[in-house]
Amino acid sequence: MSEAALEKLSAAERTHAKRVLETALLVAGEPLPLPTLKQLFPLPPSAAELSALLADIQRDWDGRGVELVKLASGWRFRARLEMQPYLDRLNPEKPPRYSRAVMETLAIIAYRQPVTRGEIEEIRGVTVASTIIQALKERQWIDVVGHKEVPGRPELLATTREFLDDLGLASLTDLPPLAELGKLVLPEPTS
Amino acid sequence: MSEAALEKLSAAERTHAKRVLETALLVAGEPLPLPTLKQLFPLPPSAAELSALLADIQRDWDGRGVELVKLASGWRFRARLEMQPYLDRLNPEKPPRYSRAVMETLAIIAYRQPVTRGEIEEIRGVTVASTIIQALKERQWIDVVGHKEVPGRPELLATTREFLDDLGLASLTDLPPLAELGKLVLPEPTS
Amino acid sequence: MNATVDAEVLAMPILAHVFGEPLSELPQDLYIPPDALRVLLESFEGPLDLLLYLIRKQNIDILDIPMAAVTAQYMQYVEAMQTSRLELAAEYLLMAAMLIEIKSRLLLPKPASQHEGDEHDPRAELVRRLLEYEQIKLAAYELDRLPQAGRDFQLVAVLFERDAVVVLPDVNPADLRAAWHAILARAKRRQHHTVQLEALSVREQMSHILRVLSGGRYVEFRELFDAVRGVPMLVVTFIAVLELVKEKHIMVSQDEGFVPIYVRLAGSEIERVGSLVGEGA
Repeated sequence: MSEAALEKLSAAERTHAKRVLETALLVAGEPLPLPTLKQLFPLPPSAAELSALLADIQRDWDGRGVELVKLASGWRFRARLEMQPYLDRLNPEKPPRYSRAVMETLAIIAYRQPVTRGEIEEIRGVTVASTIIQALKERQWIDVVGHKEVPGRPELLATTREFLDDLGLASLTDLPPLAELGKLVLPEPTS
Repeated sequence: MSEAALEKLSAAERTHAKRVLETALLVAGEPLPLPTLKQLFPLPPSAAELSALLADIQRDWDGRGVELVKLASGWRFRARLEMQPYLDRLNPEKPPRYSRAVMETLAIIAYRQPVTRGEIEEIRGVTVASTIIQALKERQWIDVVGHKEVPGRPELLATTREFLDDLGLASLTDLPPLAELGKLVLPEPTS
Repeated sequence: MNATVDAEVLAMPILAHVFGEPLSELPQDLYIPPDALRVLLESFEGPLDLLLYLIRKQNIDILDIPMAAVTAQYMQYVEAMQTSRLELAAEYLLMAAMLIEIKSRLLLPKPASQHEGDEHDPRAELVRRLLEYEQIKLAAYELDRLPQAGRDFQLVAVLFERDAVVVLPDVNPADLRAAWHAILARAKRRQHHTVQLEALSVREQMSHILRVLSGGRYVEFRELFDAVRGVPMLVVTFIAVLELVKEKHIMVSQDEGFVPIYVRLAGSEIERVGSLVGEGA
């Protein structure tokens, strides 16, 4: 985010580049990685310049209802969380939360990937319904990254970039850290 | 668009309402009519207030790559047409080619700017259709930088920054040098 | 075989409820009324989850599970479960078998002679699984608390009317150079060689063009040029066209930018509909 990177650009060039970047990010409909953002320009700025410009745009949006965030697949604009109550007024039917069965399956895939369905079942102690795997695949949160070389060659499941994008994460290391074994305490029941 | 409509709102209320409106319009993905926009607020502003706020947001976006427009079905943000060349770079399609007349006109403007249409015609040896000049102006590759002080005060045409951007040039001096053209020119007829 | 539980992929109550109301309403003793059992079954994700609940509820140190008490409790839950939701019971029964096995191994006298250092506790594997499951259960809870696109925040979607806009031609500096090149070449010829070339063939070419255009035909400008005949002929043709225009023999027109340039005989617009003029000039 070095400001020095921008010193080579004139104020007009900087304004122009920011306008192009901002527009592309607003219309893209998907996160845009740096190499794609570079393509916007016939004379691509350096990665350092680009990062500085993006940081600059980020600051421009300070205090507004939308923010520019860096996700796993790139940069994108999204509404801030605090705007959701207003937006919910337009669309009262919110997407449902996933069941615990789905979330536990997802958590095992996220933290233990790549993992087979059998391994998921072993951890959960119950069979994992195909519908759960299917739902997560359809959401494009998980996909098959290979097959385990054991009898039956079961699918090796892993999370996708879309999963990280949708949870606003830049990488798997940004997942909430796993609780240490042995120090586990369940959240207190409200009663 | 009466400013008076906003006088009832405090500066903070106005900022907040604008932030909510702007966010809703940026995420909507479809035009939002006034009645829908009203729903955003637990205490909806009047139609006049809403219109004034929207006009205010419109002004905020002056000079940026995206604009707030009022369509038949409501208000929405959309990218300005002038951003098209940049956005097209993201998903390049096979573009058509300009006619020779357009290319020659453009070349003369690029190398001989500022130049009048009469001078272009003189160099090319043929009349230059108004549509060619018009098309290049609409593309924002050329513009009028002044008027030649001769009878009729013809426009002096020059290439723009967008032209350089689109061709991947940092400045006019990066155009293929004319000196080299001597070598590239067709073989001498004496041969 | 646990399909009924798992099939409720989307319909389950939110996760927080699992730790909240549904569990808090469960009876404290081991008698489970039928209604509560339903809640119970839908609240637990399997035998590990149930076991974990029993252990946590009684504030037992997971590393030192009193197998007899926990197994007895567990069995009562499973028996209650079997009466109404038999299809769920298999995995629970498997766990029950495992608990009983652990318990019985704990009761058996240790083979004292060998493996003195090997203090293998039969509960170890169960503890490992319980801890691992609990870890994942917590992770799932945390994961679900992360803001989710579409659910907790919205993505920006500004319109870009790409389709409504004509795709503009691309130009690169080489194109420009080529165009300039052509102009220069033309200008050069005009300056230095016009007389000579004209003497050679311009008049001839003018006649040729007039013949091509006879009958009021519209001909595309570039069709008049035959590249095969070499550069000098191209220049000659071009000059011939210019000469014809200058002398008002032909009209060169272009309806709008980017469309082909057409050439036709001057004054032939009235004959557009048909060929009032005969073949051959």
